[in-house]
Amino acid sequence: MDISKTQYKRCDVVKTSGRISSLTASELEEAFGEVLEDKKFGIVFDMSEIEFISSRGLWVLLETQKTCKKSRGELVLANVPENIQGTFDLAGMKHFFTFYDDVLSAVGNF
Amino acid sequence: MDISKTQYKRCDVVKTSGRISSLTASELEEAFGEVLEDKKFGIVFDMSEIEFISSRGLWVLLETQKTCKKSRGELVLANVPENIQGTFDLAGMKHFFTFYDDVLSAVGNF
Amino acid sequence: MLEEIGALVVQTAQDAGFNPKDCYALQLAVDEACTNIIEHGYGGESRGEIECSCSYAGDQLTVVLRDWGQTFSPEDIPEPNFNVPIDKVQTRGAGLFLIHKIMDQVTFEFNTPNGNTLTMVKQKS
Amino acid sequence: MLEEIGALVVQTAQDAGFNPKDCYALQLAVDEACTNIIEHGYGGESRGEIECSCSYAGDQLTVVLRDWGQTFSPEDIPEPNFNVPIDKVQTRGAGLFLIHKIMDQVTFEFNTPNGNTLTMVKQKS
Ligand SMILES: Nc1ncnc2c1ncn2[C@@H]1O[C@H](COP(=O)(O)OP(=O)(O)O)[C@@H](O)[C@H]1O
Ligand SMILES: Nc1ncnc2c1ncn2[C@@H]1O[C@H](COP(=O)(O)OP(=O)(O)O)[C@@H](O)[C@H]1O
Repeated sequence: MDISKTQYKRCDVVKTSGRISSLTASELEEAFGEVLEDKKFGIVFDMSEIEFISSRGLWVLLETQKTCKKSRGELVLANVPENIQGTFDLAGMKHFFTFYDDVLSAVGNF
Repeated sequence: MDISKTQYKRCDVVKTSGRISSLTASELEEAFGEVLEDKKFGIVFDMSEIEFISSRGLWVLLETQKTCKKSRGELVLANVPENIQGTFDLAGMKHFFTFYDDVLSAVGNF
Repeated sequence: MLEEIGALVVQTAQDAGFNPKDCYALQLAVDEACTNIIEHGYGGESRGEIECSCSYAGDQLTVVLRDWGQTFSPEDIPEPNFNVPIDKVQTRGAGLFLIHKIMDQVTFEFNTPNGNTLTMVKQKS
Repeated sequence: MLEEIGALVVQTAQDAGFNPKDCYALQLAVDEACTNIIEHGYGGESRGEIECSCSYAGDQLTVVLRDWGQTFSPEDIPEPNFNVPIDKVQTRGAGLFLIHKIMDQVTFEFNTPNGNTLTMVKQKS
């Protein structure tokens, strides 16, 4: 999993590509963990290049969201592919996240 | 001159295309004026599609910058084409503006 | 292994004319099921075999997963509850829930002469 | 009119082999000069004629603009001063400054039998 992180004034953008499954979810967790460790609780997750996410991936997002919200921050999702949007729906977790059409709108709303 | 404006939480992005000359500078002035009238003093000017800017255009930018700074805001410039960057240099006005490589970094720094 | 089983199921579903959304969902269900076998049935990675068969007939795609790991009582597993504030959400346990959401029939059989089988059926829409 | 004169000069400069940066700068200088004639010489838009000739010889591009409007004293026009805080900057008067920055020679002649002429020369680099 390629992971890139970009810092902006009021949020960090994390972008990864490929599959977020039981095999790779921990890498994503680590990536978010590094941002959270810096006490930065505004995160945009750019999902444009995510091909697949399993429940393990969803949990990483939910746990990260918990941590962010506890510190009055937020994890928001940008560029979420249709299939993955569908998984959030199916799992009934959609309402825990704000979805943005692109990274610019996501960053612009922090 | 096509003018588009997008509002974000902490700044507005103004984008126009074509030539900013004595003939069209007033349209740009009006566009900025509308944003300023809303008491929004954080502005990103996306210059990616600007082909030409004359001193009239530079003055509009400088006046807008004055107004923004007076209210602790800022007009910043994104995607400035090389030739136009050169004009800011030549005129000796470069130091009044922050230049960003893209709109995302500009918005992300408000 | 996990991704190969997923690929096999997606291929079968595509060939059978399932739409892309359902193909994706099938891949997800199978991934969740295999992950559970690996992590709960076998208690970790690469500790045992999973056999997968996948067939299409009468507008139904049937996936059978077979393993020789630990058994459990699916009917005792509660559904996750997301109608609570986020800080109250119990993180864990959406895999079975997603499998049931995606598949039309889900049947567990444990300790048969051929090990444990999980049979999942999805109707073509 | 303004854009046509600019286009003529850019075309001549391109044909003469000026680099894109200098072509752009030439367009800017000519635009500034014409704007001044229109706004200051003629006191508004479309109130009078501007003649433009443009030639290239001996590595020099020469642009001549001719008008029959008001005259002025170029030597009395101060350069803009940008070494001050922004709220102290006098907004107005960068056109002549840019023309001088861009061109290698700038010559005004007023009230000749053929009107006022502005001759601007740029060396090819
Ligand atoms: N194949 C399996 N073998 C043994 N236990 C299982 C199996 N599948 C599921 N379980 C049990 O059911 C629970 C819920 O599974 P699931 O909904 O997939 O969530 P998770 O795997 O995240 O806990 C598991 O925690 C485990 O106790
Ligand atoms: N062609 C002209 N005819 C008359 N006055 C001129 C002409 N060009 C320049 N000027 C005078 O010189 C001043 C400075 O010109 P310039 O540097 O181009 O800035 P601006 O046009 O913005 O004032 C003008 O305000 C005007 O008084």
